[in-house]
Order: sequence, then C-alpha cells, then structure tokens
Amino acid sequence: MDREDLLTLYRQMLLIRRFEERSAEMYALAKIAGFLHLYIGEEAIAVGAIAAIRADDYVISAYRDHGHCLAKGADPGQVMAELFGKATGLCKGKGGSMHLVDAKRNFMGGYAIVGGHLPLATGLAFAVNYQKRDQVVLCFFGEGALPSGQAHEAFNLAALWKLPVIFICENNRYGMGTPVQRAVALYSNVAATARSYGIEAEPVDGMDVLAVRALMRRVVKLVRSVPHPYFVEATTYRFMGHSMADPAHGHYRTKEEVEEERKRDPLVLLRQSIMNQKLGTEADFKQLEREVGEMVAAAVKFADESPFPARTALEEDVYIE
Amino acid sequence: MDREDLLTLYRQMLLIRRFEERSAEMYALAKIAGFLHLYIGEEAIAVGAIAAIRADDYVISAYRDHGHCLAKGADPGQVMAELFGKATGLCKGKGGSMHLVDAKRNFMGGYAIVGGHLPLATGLAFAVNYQKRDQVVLCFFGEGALPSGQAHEAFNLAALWKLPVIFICENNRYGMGTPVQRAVALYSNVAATARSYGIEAEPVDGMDVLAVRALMRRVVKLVRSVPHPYFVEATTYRFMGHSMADPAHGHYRTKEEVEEERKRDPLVLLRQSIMNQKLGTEADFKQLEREVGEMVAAAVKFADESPFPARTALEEDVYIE
Amino acid sequence: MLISYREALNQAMREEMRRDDRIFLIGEEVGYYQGAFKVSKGFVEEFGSQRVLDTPITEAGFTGLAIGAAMAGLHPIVELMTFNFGILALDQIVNNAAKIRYMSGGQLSVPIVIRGPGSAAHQLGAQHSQSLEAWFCHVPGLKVVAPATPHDAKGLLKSAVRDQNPVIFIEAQLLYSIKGEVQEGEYTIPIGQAELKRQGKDVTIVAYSKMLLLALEVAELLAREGIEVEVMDPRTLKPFDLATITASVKKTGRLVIVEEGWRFAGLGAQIAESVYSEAFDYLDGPIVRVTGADVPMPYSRPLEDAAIPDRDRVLAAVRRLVKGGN
Amino acid sequence: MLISYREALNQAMREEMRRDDRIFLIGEEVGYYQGAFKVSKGFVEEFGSQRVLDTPITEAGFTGLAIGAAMAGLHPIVELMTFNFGILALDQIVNNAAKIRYMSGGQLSVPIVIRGPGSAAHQLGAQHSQSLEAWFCHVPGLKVVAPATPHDAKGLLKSAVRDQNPVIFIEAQLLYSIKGEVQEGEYTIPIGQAELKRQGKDVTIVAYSKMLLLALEVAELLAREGIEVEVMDPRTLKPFDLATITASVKKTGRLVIVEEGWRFAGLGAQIAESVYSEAFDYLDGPIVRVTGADVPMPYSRPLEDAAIPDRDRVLAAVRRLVKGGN
Ligand SMILES: Cc1ncc(C[n+]2csc(CCOP(=O)(O)OP(=O)(O)O)c2C)c(N)n1
Ligand SMILES: Cc1ncc(C[n+]2csc(CCOP(=O)(O)OP(=O)(O)O)c2C)c(N)n1
Ligand SMILES: [Mg+2]
Ligand SMILES: [Mg+2]
Repeated sequence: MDREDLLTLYRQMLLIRRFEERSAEMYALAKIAGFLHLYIGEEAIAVGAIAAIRADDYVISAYRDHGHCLAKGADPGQVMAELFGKATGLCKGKGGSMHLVDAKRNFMGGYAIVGGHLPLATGLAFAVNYQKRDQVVLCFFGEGALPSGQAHEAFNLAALWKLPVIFICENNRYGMGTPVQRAVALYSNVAATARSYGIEAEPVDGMDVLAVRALMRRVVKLVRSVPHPYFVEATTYRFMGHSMADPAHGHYRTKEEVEEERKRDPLVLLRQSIMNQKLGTEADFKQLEREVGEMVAAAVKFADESPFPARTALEEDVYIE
Repeated sequence: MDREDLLTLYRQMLLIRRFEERSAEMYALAKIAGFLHLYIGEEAIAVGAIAAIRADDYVISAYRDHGHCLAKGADPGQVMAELFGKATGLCKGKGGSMHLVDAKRNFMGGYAIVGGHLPLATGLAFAVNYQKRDQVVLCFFGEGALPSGQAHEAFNLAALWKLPVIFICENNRYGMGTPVQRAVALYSNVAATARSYGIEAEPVDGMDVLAVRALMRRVVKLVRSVPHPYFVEATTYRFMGHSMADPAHGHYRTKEEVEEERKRDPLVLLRQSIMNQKLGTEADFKQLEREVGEMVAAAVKFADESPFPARTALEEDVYIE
Repeated sequence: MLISYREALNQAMREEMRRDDRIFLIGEEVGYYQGAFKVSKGFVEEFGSQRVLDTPITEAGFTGLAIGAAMAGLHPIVELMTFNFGILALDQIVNNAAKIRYMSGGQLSVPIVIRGPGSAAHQLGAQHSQSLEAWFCHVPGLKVVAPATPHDAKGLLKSAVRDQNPVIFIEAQLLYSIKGEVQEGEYTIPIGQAELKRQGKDVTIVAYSKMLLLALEVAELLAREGIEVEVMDPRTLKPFDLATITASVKKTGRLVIVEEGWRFAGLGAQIAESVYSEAFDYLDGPIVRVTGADVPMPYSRPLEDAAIPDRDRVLAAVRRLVKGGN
Repeated sequence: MLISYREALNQAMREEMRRDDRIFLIGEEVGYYQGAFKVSKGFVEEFGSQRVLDTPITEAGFTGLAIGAAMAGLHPIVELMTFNFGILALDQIVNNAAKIRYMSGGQLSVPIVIRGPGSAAHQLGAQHSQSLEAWFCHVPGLKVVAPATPHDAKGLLKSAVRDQNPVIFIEAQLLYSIKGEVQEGEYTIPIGQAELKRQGKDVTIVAYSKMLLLALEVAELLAREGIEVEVMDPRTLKPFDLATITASVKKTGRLVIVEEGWRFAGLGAQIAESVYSEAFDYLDGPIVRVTGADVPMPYSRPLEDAAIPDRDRVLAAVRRLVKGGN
C-alpha cells in the first residue's frame, strides 16, 4: 500500500464526514430543511467501492446519498448548494438531499422510494449491454430494501439477462427503527436472497475501506469482463439517527450499542492502520483536516451566498421541448 | 388404499375435467365469454391438496380457478351459472371465471392479477393465528408468479410472522407463452426461492394425485400443529392453451411436447393404478363417467335456464350499508 | 378538550381497539417506534405486538395481508407511513380491497381503514410530497375521508373503523401538531357529511384537509374588507356530499375551490363539474380553482412555496371573483 | 391504405425501430408470442431478441428497467399487456419516469413510451376492465395519448416514440381489429392537437379512444333527425388541446363528453371544468357527461353493457340537451 493511496482514501472519507457534520449544523440553523439522512459511519462503503470503478461507470443510490455523490466526484459546493435549495445546486435546488444527481459524472441519482431504484439500476446496466459498452453499475441500498418487491423483480431481471450491475447492500442493521431481524426473514443469511436468483454474493466488512475496495476491484473486474450481476453485503452501522428527526439512540437501540459500534469508526480504523504502518503522521492528518475543513467551509460559503431559484424556475424542467 | 377412497379422488378429478370440457364447448357457443383458463391436466394438484385439508381451511387461487373451487366443494351448477354470467352464479354473475368465490366453503376466490393474491393468503393465515384458530391456508399460483414482487413480499411476511400458509406453486412450465427458463432466473431450483426466506420447500409430482395428497397431509399436519409457512412445488403441465384464445400448441411449444406430456394425464395415471391394483373395473369407470356426465349436464342446464341478473344488480354490492 | 390532531387520531384508534379486539394496527414503525409521526404513541404497550405490528418495507405485502385478514373477519387499520408509499399498494387497494365485495357478489367484505399523511410537508421533495386523493376518489368501492380538524379527525376515524367498507383516510403531516377543541367522551361523525365551517353570503370556499385552515384564515381577513366568505369542508371526499355544498353555492352564487394537489384532473375539477351541473343557473360566473402547480414538487423552499396554494393566492382569487371582472 | 389499428401500431413501431436503433420493445409476450394481442407481429424476427424483449411478470421491474435504460440514452417502448397491470408499475411511472427530469434540474431525461390497451374489452371482469387515463393525466411530467383511429394511432405513436418525455399511450382491445384509412408513407401527428372528426353546429361531443366511434355513430343517427353534431377527438389527453375544443363549444353552445371510465373524478370532469371556465357565457346549459358506471366492472354481459356508455345513452343525452329541459 502506498502512502498517497491511503491518504487519498482517508481524505475522501473525511470529506464526507466533515461535509455531513456541517450539513447537520446547517440543518439546525434551518439553512437546510426536509429530510436529511446522514451517512456518517458508513463512508468506507461508498469510498471503497467507488475507488474500484472508472469515472464512466454508473452509480445510483437511495436517499442516504451524499456519500456516494461526493465519492463519485461531485463538487461539494454544488452539493451543499443543493441541500440549501439554491439555484447553483447540482439539481438547481429542485432535488434536495434525497435526490442528488450529477449526470456528467454518471452519478444517476438518489431515490427516496425504498427499493424503487433497483429496477433503474438494472436499466442502466441493460443499456450498457445493449450498447456493447463495458461499464458497470453500482447500486447502493439499505438492508431495509431487501424485502421490497421491486428489489426482487430487479434481482431476477438482472440475473436472467446477465446485466452488469453490482448490488451493494449497506447492511447497517436498522431500517429506521426496525432491526433487520424484524424485517428480513432470513436476516442471518442475506446472501441467500441473491443466490436464490443464481447471483453470486459476498459479504464484506463495510467499516474497512481497504477490504471494500479490494473486494470491489475483484468483483468489478469479473463483471466488466463478462457482464453479470453480483451482490455484495457490506456490514456497517449508522452512527447518527435515521434522519435529523431521529435521535442517534433511544427507542430502538441503546447508547451502549452505538458507542460500541463507534469504536469501529471507518475513519479511525484507517487512520490507525496508516499510523501503525508509519505511512502517515499526526501532521499529515492535521493537514488533511485543514484542507478538508477549508473545502467544506468554501462549500458552505458558496451555498450560502448563492441565490435561490427564480420563481420562473418552477415550471421549467417538467418537460423537454 | 381403499377402493372408495381412490374412486372418490378419481371422481373429483373427472368432475373438473368434464366440467371444463363442457365449459369450452359453452365458450364456443358464446354462452361463456371473456377469459376462460382451463385447468385440464392439472387436476391432481387441486384434488390431492384439498383432499388433505378440512372443510374450514381456506383456499385461495389465481384466475385458473375452476378446479380449486370445485375441489373445495362448490356446486357445479352455481359455478357454471357464474361462467354464464347468470344471477344464480356463485357470485351472481359479477365475478366470472377468474373470480369464483364460495365464501361459505372458505374458498376465498380466484384473482386475476398475477402475484396479487399471495399477500391475501398471508392475511387469511394471519387471521387464523390472530384468532388462535388452527386452520391452514392453501394458496395456489402458477410459476409465472414467482418473479413478481408481491409474491416475495408475501413470502417474507409469512416467514417472519410464522403464518400457517402453504404456498403451492403449480409449475406447468409456461406462463402464457413464456417458458419458465426465460422468466425465473433460477428455474432449476425453485425451492431456493422459498428457502431464501427460511421457508421449507418440497417438490411433488403434480400429475400423481396420491403423491400430492400424501405430501400435503404431512405438510398440513406440520403447519397445523405449529403455524409456519411451507412451499410446495407441484410440477405439472397444462394440456390446453393458456386461455381459449391460445391454441394448445404452436409458437411456444410443439405438438410433440404436448402429446408426450399428455401421456402422464393425471386421470389416466390414477385409473391405471386403480385397475392394476384391481380396485376398480371398466364398469366402475363407466358408472363414474355417467354420474359425472349427468352432474355436468345438470349444471349446464341449470346455468342455461337461469336468468341474467336484473339491471338493478349493477349498483348493488359495491358498498355495504 | 383541546388536543392535537395527532392526539385525536390516537384517541380514536385507542377507543376503538379497546372496544373491539378484531381491530389491529399494522404498518411501518407503528409499534416500538410509536409511528413515524408518533400517532400510535403507547399502543404497543397497551395492546401488545400481536395487535400493533411493525412491518418490513413492503407496502403491497402488508396492505394485501391486511385485506386478507379483513376478508377473514378482522378489522385492520393500515398505517401508510405516508400516502406516497401507498402507490406501491395500489394494486391491492384498487383491485382487491375495492372490488372483492362486488366480484364475490356480496359474499365477502373488506372492512379496513388505510390511513396516513397525504400532501406536502416542508421540503420533502418530489417523491415525498403528493396529494393523491383524486386517484382514490376515482375508484368505486372505496370511501375517502380527509378531515382537517382534531374533532373531525377523531369522529371520522371512529366511523371509518366501524365502517364495513374499505376507507382511505388521508391525514397531513402539517396538521398533526395543530390543536383544536374535541368533544368530550364517545362520539362519531358520519362519513359522507360536509360541514359548514364558517357562515357567509358573498362567496363559498370549498376546502379540505390542511387547505381548510387556509380558507378559514382568508375568510377572516376578507371579513375585515366586508367580504363574507362561507367556508365548507366536505370532510368526506367520496361519497361526496354534493347537496350541502350546492346549497351553499346557490346562496352565494360564487365558488372557489382550494386544493393542494395537481390541478389537471384534480378532485376540484369533479367538485366544480358537479356544482356546475346542479347549480348552473345560480352561478354568477365560473367557479375558480386554486390548486397546486402542475409540477413535481420542488425541494427548494421558495419554489415549494410557489407550488402550493397560499394565503395570497386564495385571497386574490376570492377578491377577483367577488369584485367581478374574472 | 386501409389497415387495422393493430397494423397501424405495428407499422409505427417498425418504422421507428428501423430508423433508430436506440429504440427497443419490452414487455410480456412481445417477442416470440408476437404480443398478447399480436401488435408486435414479426418483430422478433426482424429486430432480434436483443431489441424485442420478453419479460417475466414483473411490471414494476421491467418498467423501471426501461426507465433506467432511457436515463442512459436508449428509447424504450414498454408494452403493458394491459394497463390494468400498469397499476403495479405506477411507482416507477409516477415517481421516476415523470419526475426524474425535474428532480435532476434538467440533467436527466426519460424518453420512453408506455403503451398497451386500456378500458374494457368483453366480459373480462373487474380486475381486467379499467380506464385509468384520469390517473395518468393527473401527473405532471407525463404526456398521455389515446388515439381512436388507425391513422391517428400510427401518427401519434411515431410522435410519442420521438418525444423526449415519458408518454403514456393508451390503446383499446376492441379497437385493434378495426380498420381505417391511413396515410401512405412517412407521417407523424403532433402530440397535443385535438381533431375535428365531424362538423356540426347544434352540439359538440368530445370523445376519445373507442368512445369516439360511438360518438360518430350517434352523430350519424342524429343527422337523420336534423341534429348536427360536431365531434371532437382530443386524441392527446395531456397536454389537453383546450383551445380547439373550446372553439367548437363556443360555436355550438352545447357539450356532451363521453368517456368509458368511472364517472367520479374521471377525466371528463376536468374537460368540463376547463370548458366551463373558458366558455361559461357561451353555454346554453350545463355540460352533460356520459360515463361508465361507478362500479367495479361486472362480468355478466347485460351488467357490463349497462356499465359502459352505449349508443342509446349517448343518443338520449344529446337529444335531451338539444331539445332543452335538461
Ligand atoms: C416504499 C417506502 N416505504 C417507506 C419509506 C419510509 N422509509 C424511508 S427510509 C426507511 C428505512 C430504510 O432502511 P434501509 O433500507 O435499511 O436504509 P438505511 O436508512 O438504513 O440506510 C423507511 C421505512 C420509503 N421511503 N419508501
Ligand atoms: C400482473 C399481471 N401481469 C400480467 C398478467 C397477464 N397474464 C395472465 S396469466 C399470465 C401468465 C401466468 O402464468 P403462470 O403464473 O405460470 O400461471 P398459469 O397460467 O401457467 O397457470 C399472464 C402474463 C396478469 N394477469 N397480471
Ligand atoms: Mg438500514
Ligand atoms: Mg405456468
């Protein structure tokens, strides 16, 4: 492992972390509204997986999408402006937190109907095969989507037609307040779901960015060379509440549980590993903090100073002429 | 095996067979209209399975439902009158072939949206558990419903909540003109679908009424004593076209294939077995033919002579007061 | 008794569930989480997890399950976390709940309440901000209720639960915390009855769900200008109490309909068409509709504000109508 | 060229697929079976199974797949075996196809045609006999087309396929075998234009899809009584060509709208409301709607006949309106 490589991964995770922490503050200041679902704790999955693909590969996600969007290279200023509902946002303020899209980077969107974007992902992959191209599609979703019918219809189509889509189940053990044991009948063997469609499935420690990237590099290579679907179960934990309205612990999970899980913070794990290998110093991390801090501050400033969309924007973009 | 028992099973299958043959004739005469999906070739499943349950157990089916409805004990005259759209029909002529219901026999209906009745079946089973009763629910559906999202949502709920529902997949290898290989990704292992929910699954020869009944007796006993779902894959073949508009062979399957499969006609198989065991004679079967023939003739006569619903029936039964 | 809309719903369900143990509540997060919007607070404690069921994210599945349970004699209350997700259960609602009684020639019935918030809250974006009542109202076999006040919410929910037919019961996130006077003790409000919410003689406004509050606010403001607005709340959208609404229009000669949903083919079109057809000769001029804009709901606050009827737009519409020169 | 409606659709798709290989056809039985109603006859032979795709019974799945493919630059034509099954794909159609362009601030687009038969055929029963155009018309971001003649079907389907927006294209089982003159060679008909189908001065009938044929039949009969009916076919239901319809009503002063779907909150309500609001002072009396009965479709023939507008009911409605005394 080389130093630059590891620090780059760390920096990407740090950007997502600090970006979201600032988003939460901006939410408290009512600069951001609606639903805001933070990805804090799960950064290693987006960063590790997206580090394994090409710029022209497709990524699609659910509503907890800031991490995937930033990891795919979106400009933090435009993302923050979108959260602020500003005209300079990625989607001109029309999408919001749950519907980030960065089409020129093939980040095909965040979607807010649980399970609903899995068929879209198969469609992106279908288009790749149809056009005889060699992109792959990464489709991120929570374990809460596993029981949904749309997910299953997508799995079957992907398997039947050998579509190059990698389904990445971010299993953070809860869908809102519902633990996976009360939602998924065979929760102890999520891979069985994929395998019942003849889709190969593998688990990975979603807190270990290197493990995620290593697995994904292998999987992406397989899928790119001979198109077919793949299923990855990345086990993880969301450190925050489901959305800003939900406390980090309470009804459905204890403070102790959250604290225990926080010990496996993906940023801390990578940092320790870098330090242990003597590939980075306190000073390096300070420097990264400073850089990322500035980026995020600049993003907030950009968002804050940007204008709201004009009233005339309301009727625009409904149809193309 | 005793003689009476076997002849009764035969007689039930024969009733369905002759009833449907006459229905087809009545369709040709335009006494029956709309979609008419014949069960011919698959009789052993309904008869074998329903022979294994109590009168107060629930049965629910898809649109190919004449067999299940008759096997559950519905009056052939009322069923035929329903197909004729007469006021004396099971559903006063409002349901038709695809929507037979005989509530007093707990035949809870035929449904025409593929996959749509599987959630209903879980609901019947839920009610059984809720009321601390010990009925079981038999839910019949074609293999074409396996990919549908609603089926999967039902499987998961049934497994999660340990509902006493037995899913009976009538795998006749085609959904309209689509062979199962082109519809179900892991068609060679349909049981894997159920097992991915932790639901036990077993295959059975759906042409062998005794095998079906034997398996079902075992399964029903299990499910009745400790409520939980079960999955049975009954392999079978539809001897006729998908509906009256579809020829028995053509685009999607050859004449030879149909002829080959017809050799395993469930009625012929049972008859041979009875004869081989010397438990019945030519005369017995002639007698059964006569009796059943008369029943069906009476059903047709009843249907034909019954009045159509009055115009005032149109607005009735939309709401209960 | 001054309580919130949320509390009114809670009381209605609680009283009914105490009365009849065939009633159960099912939906996402209704149990241990107490409902995404805390409507079922205390339920799992009181009624247990056999009668208050948290489901996986399977709207078609659990709605269908509830319909099946209703066919077998139970009385389910399905909570849709929001009606946006109800789109996934439409096949069950339309093809099964609404039709089973008819298709079976009256043998089966489906006594079920399907409830949850409709319409937009604040900046939830396009997939989470829809008013779909027009769709449900189109379907024979369903009843559709959309109360605006805690009092109506309680009385109508109790009636809905006792009804033997499938009832779609549409609430609103932005109403949950609003308080109002609720009658003490046991009461129900019949499904199918509109209510006069404010008397007036110059113009009638028909508005339901949270748009009612807007209508009342506007009426108050216009009273200061000497315009007396009569505010009618249909409360039940299907079956629609046309007689009561028409009587008001015959008196005032003018009608403004306020609805949050999309304009084209919205419920207001039907209300207008019905009133035109019953009271054509009494109308001084065309009926005016103030509706949501025909766009997917934008996230950005100023755009969202522009997409939803507000005080100024309703004020302007009423003034224009009353002062003529439409 | 005298061809059937089915053949017109077949030609339109075939010509477009020859022109542009980004176009593909996907749906249940569209390939080897040639379509449940044989609309795609010869397609798999000509275009191969890469462009003509038979799907499993997964309306949400394959419609969503097609939407995803459209986002990536392809132009799918989704055949719904019937629009009844489209209910299962509504989440994809409404939350994705219709909104993705808007939510992305114009970055993405979804050029897709979703087509298949709507409305009742003969005695298919409640779950297979529905007219859901009012639902689709309610949704911003969708266009909705419902041609009645082979000529319109061909020209409009070609336009739909070339449109960059999602288009819902509603056919009818009972139209497929009906023949009509179709222009030779390449032509398209713009989406959004109503057409005068028969000139008259006494009363306007607006009717679309198979109800247009009923309207023309009635117009013919009434001509013998000296009543001159003007028949207008909107052809596109969204965006609705109100100007053309209104011009006709201003001329005749009377309007009858014929629609097969359920009455309450049906599309006719919106058409009526729009016309009232544009032409109030030109109307001699209330607009009359002849609609499907507000019941799930019964199977029995006489009941089904009673549930769907027929010649006698349209005749009676027009006569009553023209002779006054409504
Ligand atoms: C179809 C649908 N039903 C319900 C919801 C409400 N909802 C939003 S997020 C969520 C939980 C999803 O959990 P999971 O998929 O595990 O993702 P996570 O939030 O854990 O990342 C629910 C129920 C929704 N958005 N869509
Ligand atoms: C949701 C839905 N999509 C499509 C159809 C049209 N359709 C009716 S039957 C059928 C094939 C079903 O095959 P299968 O489930 O195997 O049952 P079988 O006819 O073989 O008994 C199809 C596609 C439907 N009724 N419902
Ligand atoms: Mg989760
Ligand atoms: Mg089959």
